[in-house]
Amino acid sequence: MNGPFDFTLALGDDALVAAQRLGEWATRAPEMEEDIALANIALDQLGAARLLLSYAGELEGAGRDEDALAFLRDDREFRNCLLVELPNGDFAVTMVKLLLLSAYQVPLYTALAGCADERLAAIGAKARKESAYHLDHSALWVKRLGDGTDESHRRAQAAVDQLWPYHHELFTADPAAPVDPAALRADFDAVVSPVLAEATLTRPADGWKPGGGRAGVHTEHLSFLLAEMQVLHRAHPGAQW
Amino acid sequence: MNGPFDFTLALGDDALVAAQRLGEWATRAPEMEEDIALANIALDQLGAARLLLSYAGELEGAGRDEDALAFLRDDREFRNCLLVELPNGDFAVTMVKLLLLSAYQVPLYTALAGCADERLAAIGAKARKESAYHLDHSALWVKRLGDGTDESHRRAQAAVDQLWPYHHELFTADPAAPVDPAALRADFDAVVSPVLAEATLTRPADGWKPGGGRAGVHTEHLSFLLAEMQVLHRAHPGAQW
Amino acid sequence: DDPAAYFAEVIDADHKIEPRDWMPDAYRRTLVRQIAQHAHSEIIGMQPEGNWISRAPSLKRKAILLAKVQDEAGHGLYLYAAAETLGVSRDELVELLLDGRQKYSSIFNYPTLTWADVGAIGWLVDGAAIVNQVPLCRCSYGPYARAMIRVCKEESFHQRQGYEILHTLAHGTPAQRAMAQDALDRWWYPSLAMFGPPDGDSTHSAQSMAWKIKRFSNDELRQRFVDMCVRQAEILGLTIPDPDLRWNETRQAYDFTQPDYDELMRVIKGEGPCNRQRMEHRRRAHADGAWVREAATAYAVKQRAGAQRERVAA
Amino acid sequence: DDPAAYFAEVIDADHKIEPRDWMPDAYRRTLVRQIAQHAHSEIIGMQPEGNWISRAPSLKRKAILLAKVQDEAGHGLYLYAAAETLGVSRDELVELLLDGRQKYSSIFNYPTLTWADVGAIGWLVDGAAIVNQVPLCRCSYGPYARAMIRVCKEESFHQRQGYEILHTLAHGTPAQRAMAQDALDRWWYPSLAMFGPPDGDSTHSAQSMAWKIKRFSNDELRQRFVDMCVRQAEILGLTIPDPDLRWNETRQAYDFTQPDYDELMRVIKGEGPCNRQRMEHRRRAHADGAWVREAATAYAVKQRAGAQRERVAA
Repeated sequence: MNGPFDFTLALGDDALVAAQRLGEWATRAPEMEEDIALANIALDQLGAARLLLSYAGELEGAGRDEDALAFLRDDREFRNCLLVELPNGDFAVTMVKLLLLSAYQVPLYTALAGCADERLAAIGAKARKESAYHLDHSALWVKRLGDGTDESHRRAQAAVDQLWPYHHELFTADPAAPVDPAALRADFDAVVSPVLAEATLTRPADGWKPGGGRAGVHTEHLSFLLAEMQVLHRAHPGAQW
Repeated sequence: MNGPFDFTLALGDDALVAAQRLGEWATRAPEMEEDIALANIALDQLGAARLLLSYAGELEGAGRDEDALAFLRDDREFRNCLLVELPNGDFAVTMVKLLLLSAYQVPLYTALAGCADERLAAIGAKARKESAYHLDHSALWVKRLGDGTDESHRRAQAAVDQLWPYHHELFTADPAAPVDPAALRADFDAVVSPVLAEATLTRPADGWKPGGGRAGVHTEHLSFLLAEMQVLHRAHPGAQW
Repeated sequence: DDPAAYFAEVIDADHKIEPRDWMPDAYRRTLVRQIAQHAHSEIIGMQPEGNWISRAPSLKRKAILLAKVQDEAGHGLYLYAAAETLGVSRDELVELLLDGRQKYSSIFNYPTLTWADVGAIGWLVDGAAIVNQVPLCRCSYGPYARAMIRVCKEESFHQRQGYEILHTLAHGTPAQRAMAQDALDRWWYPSLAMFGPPDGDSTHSAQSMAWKIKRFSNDELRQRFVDMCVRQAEILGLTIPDPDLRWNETRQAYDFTQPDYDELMRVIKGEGPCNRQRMEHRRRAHADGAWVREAATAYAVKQRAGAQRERVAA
Repeated sequence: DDPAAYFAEVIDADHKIEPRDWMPDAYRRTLVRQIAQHAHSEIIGMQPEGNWISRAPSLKRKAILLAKVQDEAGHGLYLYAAAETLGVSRDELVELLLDGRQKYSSIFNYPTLTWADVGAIGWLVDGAAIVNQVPLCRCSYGPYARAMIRVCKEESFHQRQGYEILHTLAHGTPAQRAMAQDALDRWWYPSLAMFGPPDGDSTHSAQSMAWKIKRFSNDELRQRFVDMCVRQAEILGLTIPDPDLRWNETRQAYDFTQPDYDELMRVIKGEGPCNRQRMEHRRRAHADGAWVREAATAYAVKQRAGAQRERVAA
């Protein structure tokens, strides 16, 4: 990443794609209360995405608003991390994904709240409280699933094994950015390790470290997500909604 | 349906949407030979779709070619029957769907081969041979699944129960059309009933008769199928491929 | 001290029956059926609109739609809670829905084919629901009346949002305008049918009116809805698909074409375009979530046992 | 009558070893490994291109792509049949693939991100495969050589189709042109890596050359491929992403930057972008199809039993 535009765009894309995936759960959650909770979290991510993308558009100065950035870029132009674009899988995959994401977003937004850029600081101050709730919610579920039944333990461990490699990308050093992601690693570990331990889940060894999302080299999943998300907006160029 | 344009378009849409669904099986079939067979059938349906849509475009006389008709209409403008747009489900659903479709397409294309419109007659003559193969292939699989294991019988019967209501739409009377679908009903029954009997499957009672596809009132599934199918073509207006 | 007399008195005085009060079995059964059906409708009703969350055409509309579908889940929860005050559990009611022994509103058995359908559902379907539900805020059963007050407030918010979607489309590009008109064409009669069969054919109405569960007849409510919509459609610049719709000076109301009640009966019976899809979706979500609910229960048991051990050790 | 002498003589005379001929165990093992890996590559290789069947931008391109992916399944089948002549069954080989004990070509562990990738795979990946495989048409083992003749014929057809996709894009709109260049940028070095490690690090090569399974070294084939591509890239008007690419008058060949062999080793080890995805996809398809294969077997047994009863009764 290079400047504040790229940084802000990447964070906005993380939040937008996360919101899109969480929105897929609507009407499908394991209990009604969880339908409400997942919608809440999706709304928080979407809210953060709107603020970040709007600000990214201003930083760019090319006249692109939040919708132009959300609906009129293809996957090679999206800068989100790979973690958020992976398919939802079962509820364990979704909750482990949210745990990893929010354990990154909490220290990120907290650091942002104290940064020199006032707009980013305001966004960070708002979003960190929401992320703290996402972290609590996902941590509780990961414990329930990990230390629940044999079936739920098996699924939760499979989810951790599947997703663990994708967290590395989140902490790729970027010293020039308003917040250097590499500096957030310790906070992440301090949160995630005890949750996994309490959940009786094994933290996988660090091996494969997939990345590329910040450079627009994504998994094959993202272009399908965008095809669906953008279909209506793109079908009516220039229309107001 | 009104004239030869609507008739030809509807048949072309049936074949196109069927090809799109069959193409989703590529790399996912239960055995390698079946990967090849399903691709063959998808290619046949796609070939028929191209001939029919090209001819529909000529009948319309508005300068729309096969790609304009395939990629630049939305679901409310598609005229395919609901049967072909339903999700693939498991292999039993796919094979029962293909049985119902081809037991309709064989007599349809056969009748078309003898119709007064030379272009439609030529398309019918080519397509009926291909459909006869689709019918053989799906009938054999329906027998294997119906009279195979308990599990396969259960799945095959569930597929028949799910799909049976959708065959009624295929035979909606249209006396003004080059071939009146209502006239094909007896041939369909003469083929399907013995296959189901040999497969030890129960033909469901006729009750619910969903329809609307010929009038562009589809299921909620079609617009998702089209979003994916059309995404690239629509993203580059006017481009050549 | 005659509880039946007390019940009659409360009804008569337009006061509220509360959960601990005596009530006739038939009153209780009627309420359970009606509240449960209403709760089920909120839950199933999430599907047609949920179908467009992933494709909403702007981020603002996506947020509004997500929040709306979330509100419906919330309404489902209050209503199940209101039904629970009558001595049934939510789990039992959910089973009755999944088994097909209890119904939900037939309107949700129609598909949402375009984005304009999201607007039409907000305007017409929520609009019809409000016309139905505003009198329920004065229903004789306290917990239901109170739930309805909260639901109606949010519903009228949703209705405005739906109307606003249609207004934007109706004043947008020709394609958007056509989309809006098409949605009105498809949703108009099913919305009229939401008020139920004509009064002559309505089976439960008289008793419900006597018990002050219901306050107006199906036909009265339908008329109120039509009169409201005609003015709103004019502002939208959309045409209600009824060539016989016209102002009747004598009645001071609009004459209109009745919906196809045979179609309504078929849809109630299970033969609407989406009945099977809606039920399968709900059943699959419920079945797919079973292992999660079991895990949550097992974890809670372990946690309680742990807390118990700690208390004993202390 | 010394079978080893006869084997050596056949190899020496550039004749073919046939399935019933004696052959050294190591020769057999080498062939089984190589043919199986090749067959697995065809089957796994269906995935990256299959990813674009549903989204092909014209019906003609959709048909061509479907047919290509189908051909790859066909190649897989001939190659498994060729391996079976060496005394292993297809089912065993498929198990070895699914268990991760046998490999497939690492190139298929890269994602297809745009439509241009379908073109790049045809041009570069099939192109590299052909450069590798044309000499295999003269391989000392008859069934493999014959399978290769058929495969190569179809591959060169696929290569032309891929080239044609890129040609159309490179001469299309600016966005299409950028898409084509981006695909070349991403696929160039992984394609060079398809020829394997440099000759000095190649473990099996010398013996395979002696047995006339292999006819040219990895580096010779890589050079041939680069020389071919440079001319073709010029016609396409695309830039090979190698600033050090230049004609070497002395060698009468292009100098070029070697691919990152550490990356190749990581991808072989399982750490490419799509290794897990490709294997999971294959395992899931295999597992999801189990009930179908069981049904086909059960049906065949019943049919045979029925035929038997008829014969006995006759």
